[in-house]
Amino acid sequence: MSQTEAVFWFFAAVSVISAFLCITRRNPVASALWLVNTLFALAAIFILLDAHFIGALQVLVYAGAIMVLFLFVIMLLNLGRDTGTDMLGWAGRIVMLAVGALLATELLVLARVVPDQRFVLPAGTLARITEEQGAVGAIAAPLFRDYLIPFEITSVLLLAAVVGAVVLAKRRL
Amino acid sequence: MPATVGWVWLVLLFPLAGFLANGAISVLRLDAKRAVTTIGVGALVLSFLVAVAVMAGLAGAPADAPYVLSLWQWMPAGRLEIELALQVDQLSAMMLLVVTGVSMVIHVFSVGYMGEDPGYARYFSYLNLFVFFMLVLVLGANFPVMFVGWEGVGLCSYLLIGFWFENEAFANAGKKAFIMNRIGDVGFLLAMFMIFQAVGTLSFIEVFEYAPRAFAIGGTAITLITLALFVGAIGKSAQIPLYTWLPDAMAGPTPVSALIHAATMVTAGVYMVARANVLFAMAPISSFTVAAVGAITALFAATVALKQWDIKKVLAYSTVSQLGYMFMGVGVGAYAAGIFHLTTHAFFKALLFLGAGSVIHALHHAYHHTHSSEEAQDMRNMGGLRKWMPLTATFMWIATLAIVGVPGFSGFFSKDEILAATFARGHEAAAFYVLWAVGVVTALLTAFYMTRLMIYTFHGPNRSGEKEQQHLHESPWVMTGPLLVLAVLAIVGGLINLPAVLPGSGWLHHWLEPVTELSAAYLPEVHLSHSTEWVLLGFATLVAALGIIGAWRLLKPAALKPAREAPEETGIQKVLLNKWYVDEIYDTLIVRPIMWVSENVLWKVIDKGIIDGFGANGSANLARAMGWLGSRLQTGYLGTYVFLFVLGALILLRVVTGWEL
Amino acid sequence: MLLGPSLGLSAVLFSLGVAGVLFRRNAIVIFICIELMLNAVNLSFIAFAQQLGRSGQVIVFFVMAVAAAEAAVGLAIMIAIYRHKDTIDVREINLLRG
Amino acid sequence: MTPELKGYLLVSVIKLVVVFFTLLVGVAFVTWLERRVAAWIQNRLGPNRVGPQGLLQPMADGLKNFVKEETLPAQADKTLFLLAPGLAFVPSLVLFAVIPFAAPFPLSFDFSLPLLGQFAYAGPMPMIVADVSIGLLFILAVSSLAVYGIVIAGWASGNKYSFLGGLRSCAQMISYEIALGMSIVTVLILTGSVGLTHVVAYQQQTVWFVFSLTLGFVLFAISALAENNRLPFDLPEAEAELVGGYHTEYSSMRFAMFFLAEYGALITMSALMATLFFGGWDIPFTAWDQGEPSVLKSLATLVVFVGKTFFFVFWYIWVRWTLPRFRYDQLMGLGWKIMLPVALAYIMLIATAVWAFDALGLADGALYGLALFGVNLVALFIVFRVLDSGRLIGQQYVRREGSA
Repeated sequence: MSQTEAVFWFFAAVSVISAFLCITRRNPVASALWLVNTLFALAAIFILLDAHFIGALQVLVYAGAIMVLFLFVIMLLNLGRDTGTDMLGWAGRIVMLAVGALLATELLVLARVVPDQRFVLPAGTLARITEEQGAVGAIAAPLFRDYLIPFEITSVLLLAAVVGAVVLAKRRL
Repeated sequence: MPATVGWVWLVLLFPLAGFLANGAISVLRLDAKRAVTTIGVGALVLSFLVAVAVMAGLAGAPADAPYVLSLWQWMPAGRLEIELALQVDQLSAMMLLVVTGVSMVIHVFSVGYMGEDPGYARYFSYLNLFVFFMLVLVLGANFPVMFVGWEGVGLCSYLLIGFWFENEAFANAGKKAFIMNRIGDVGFLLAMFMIFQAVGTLSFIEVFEYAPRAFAIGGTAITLITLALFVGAIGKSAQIPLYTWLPDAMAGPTPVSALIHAATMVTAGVYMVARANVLFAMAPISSFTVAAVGAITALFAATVALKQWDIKKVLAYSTVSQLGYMFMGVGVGAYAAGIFHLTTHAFFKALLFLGAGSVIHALHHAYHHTHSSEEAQDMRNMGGLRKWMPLTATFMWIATLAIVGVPGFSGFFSKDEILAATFARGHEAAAFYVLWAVGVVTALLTAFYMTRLMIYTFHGPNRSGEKEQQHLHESPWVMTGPLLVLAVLAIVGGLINLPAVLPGSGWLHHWLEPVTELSAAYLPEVHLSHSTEWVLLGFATLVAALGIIGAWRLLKPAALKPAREAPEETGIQKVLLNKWYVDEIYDTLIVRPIMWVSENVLWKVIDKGIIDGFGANGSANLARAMGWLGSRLQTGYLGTYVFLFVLGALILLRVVTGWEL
Repeated sequence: MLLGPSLGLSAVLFSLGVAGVLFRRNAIVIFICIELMLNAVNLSFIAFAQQLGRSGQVIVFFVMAVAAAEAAVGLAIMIAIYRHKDTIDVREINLLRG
Repeated sequence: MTPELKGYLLVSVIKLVVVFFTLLVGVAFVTWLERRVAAWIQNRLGPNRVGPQGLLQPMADGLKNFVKEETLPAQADKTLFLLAPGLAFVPSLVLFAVIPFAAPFPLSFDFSLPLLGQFAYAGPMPMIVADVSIGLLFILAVSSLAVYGIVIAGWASGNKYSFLGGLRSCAQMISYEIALGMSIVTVLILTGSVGLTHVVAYQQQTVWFVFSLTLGFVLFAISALAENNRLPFDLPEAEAELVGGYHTEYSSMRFAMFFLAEYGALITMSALMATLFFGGWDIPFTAWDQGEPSVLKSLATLVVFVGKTFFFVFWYIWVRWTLPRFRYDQLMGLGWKIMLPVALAYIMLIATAVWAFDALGLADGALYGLALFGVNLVALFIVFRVLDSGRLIGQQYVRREGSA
């Protein structure tokens, strides 16, 4: 087992355990925080997989912004306290975990897919690109060239989301 | 490219800016008449100056290939690459000058004619927009750009015909023009598709360059393409069978009739045929069709014009007839002659319309003063007007002599050249002699009905009414000034292409040579001996004189009664008055069957029965029934839905992964 | 090259997310679980990107943008529902009941 | 493990330990400094009993905090209550890891230890804890995490004042983080790289960014005050309204950890300001510090860097004891309605200017920076003289005549 793999498995374990705790904690605040933990572990894995920029974004956007928003709303609605459990009963939990396990098995079968060798880049290509163009440049080039129109459309989507959120959440406009 | 030719985009810019500015004034309902005038007329003056500069630049540095000013890439899609490009060559520069020049004069005239109309700003914004689109049409360097202009002028024509849209008949006239034009546009579109299919490009230069390799001379493909193009030209230039909109288009303000429905837009078809001269020259059948349709239209419209009482209707049919002449010219391969007639016609027909406008303006004022509801455009209500309107009468006579073809006036040369070119091809097929004969008869009729118009309007006793006579007076200088300009052009316009038989150099002919030489290879060499030409010239003069004198002798303006007392017409006169009943025939043959089929088959059976019954209501009922069934499954709980969803996903995954693990 | 393990991890995390959605009743927690699923998918994209080129990373970028938009609108909806019903328990939100 | 890797790990660990120990000492020093400077500004003495000039006062405070009783409110969420101070403390220190604090240090060794084997390191050692390729992004990412500690502390206390303080802080930090990030983007545009070592190197080649990005620096400085919850933006702990804000319920060492976090963030932010806009460890008016690495150069640049950082620490304190506190709605108004639009417009301006200069063929260098400085002067004039002139914040609260 190489060092990279060792690190990978460490973070994989962290992320799975955190994810499990995230879905089983009673307190929504705890759930959110465990998810943040999962996100950190995933960010580390992203960086292992040569996606430095995305790793940083993962922390910046997901952990730093989206999850803070979640926490904020949970706290604002005061859902974190004295709500009892919001889970199903024992029978329900077992059934649902079984469904989840079934799904996991099926997906694991799919995960054994091997990409067509004709399209696979030589090992280390991405790392080399990142080295040459910098972490940001590596993703900026395709983003602003091949995916320019989706990028612009995304800006419209975000604008729509801002307007929508304000309209929905504001009591009186 | 000479520097001034590079300015050509400015020609487009000024009218567009004028449209935007005046449109804004109109939309905002600003009261800024002076500004509207300045902007509207000023844009055209600037445009005209630039056009002159472009023409001068081109004349100073003649080139073999046209100058193409590519503004930007418009539609890059696969093999299709269309640029928004302007083409300046001898033909488009000529048209540029005619369009901006005549438009400028008519804009000035409009200042007086429309001065008291509440829609003054709207009028000028439309007019500027029209000029813009007309220039796009003329300058376009490929078929799609030309088509944009083509559609744009159609739109403006619609807007201006229905300018007084409160009147339902006027609004309907606008719609009629629009629909007739659409029928022709289908032809243009089809032609574009076929050209792209065959040649793989739509730019003029490339199409005309590759055409000899892409098509066989007289082959099916080129014939179909040119016929389709000609269908477009028929619609735009009001030829049989799509001419009926043009007389109705007289519902618009008179300057509009002068500009759009006489001098510029309707000639677009002629321009297009001349532009695509290579294609037409390669398709003899199409060319002959063009000439034949032109000749028949010329004769037909002339007969109708004989018996119209509305002064503008007479001029409208006269326009249709003259357009027929132009098509005859370009149909027999005399492209320069066609453009020549187009140019001279622009001058004298604009003059005639503006003169008529001046008369109508005066009469309208008179009736307005006496609160009479008489028809201000009916010649039966005119007569003897030269006493009150000497300038208008003089100018109109000049125009009449020009259109009739009296030697020395511009129409004489252009009309004669077309007839000569037709006659010259008579040795190929006798059919050309027939066309020539038709042209001559038309010339006779033209002389007759134009003289009739002049006699009834300006000579003999006045029939307007006693009270009204006190209010008749000459139009202000903003209206007579343009008339003067056009009158001068109508006299000297012929000088640009004096035939060689007179001591002329045929300047226009040489000027257009770079454009028309492409087609020269496919046309038979025609040559008329000088003696034959002299004979033809003499014959034409004779015919013109015969028409004028005949009309002078036969018509008795003193016996004419005003419109309110006029007796019912009978016999052939009634047929002519009702324009050969063509509108009624169209109504019976096309409109009514379509209406019947639409109502009884398409609407009642197909739409209400099949589409609504089975399609819309049926599927709605089905959905409702299914929904009722499905709603039994709905618990309203998110958990249930998600659970079922996941189960479905699991089953799908099973299918995707297959059954092995 | 960690493609296989990454996809496996992605599968497990995704299933955990689905299970969470299934047996929680608090709408915000369900939302959190959806974010977990999104991240699992992102991991797949990143893993494939290492093998097949950078487009996968760009897609993740878009997923994040969409997730941000979704969180903003979704949480606004939660607040609106809470204001209306004083709870965000999905058992109580059954206006869709047919 | 290869000798090189072991050597690298050894160097990293040493740098880590030394830097963070120094930082903690620095924090202690800054607490003393704050009190002394405050006293100086207010024309009084301040702590001067423990040690020379009261320098040992922080030690005494620390000792006191250690021996005091820890309290746990009955309403508190125990786990999170205990976790929060740590969450607040860590990001402020971690941020320092990507800041280069001196010129590279000439160091290479190759030795063996019993049991551990051979260690090797080949020369010059960058004076930065972790020279990551995404330095600026790292700063943005980690600084966005600082909010967790505070908001969780506020919520977990089970006290409405703490909770309000936490929420206020959360909203405030999220709001100003955007302006902060936007002002850093202009630095990115000029540098063309997100590594902080590149930022420093670029400033050495041209001029300090405080000249070429003056307005960016102003925006950054204001946002930094808000990010650190310092006056005039210390709403989360506004004593007059919220008792003590999010740390009302905390006592003894946990309270001290919030203090450490706050002053740690203060030092880090000062260092960041020095690095981003004042050339980092660059010694002005000489290129001597850029050549071959030597011990002397490293030490000299370290001194310069510490000096610059100290200046900004002093500036923070100075502001605190000079300016009054904003009202909360004014704070949000400033953040969203002024800072953000100005920052966005500024990015456009800088991008356009860079594009224009490139189009004009102006080469990177001092002239380039001065040309940008000219642009900035215009921008500053517009923002402060034309846009602001006292209207932007206070406007809507001016009582209309006759409505009283």
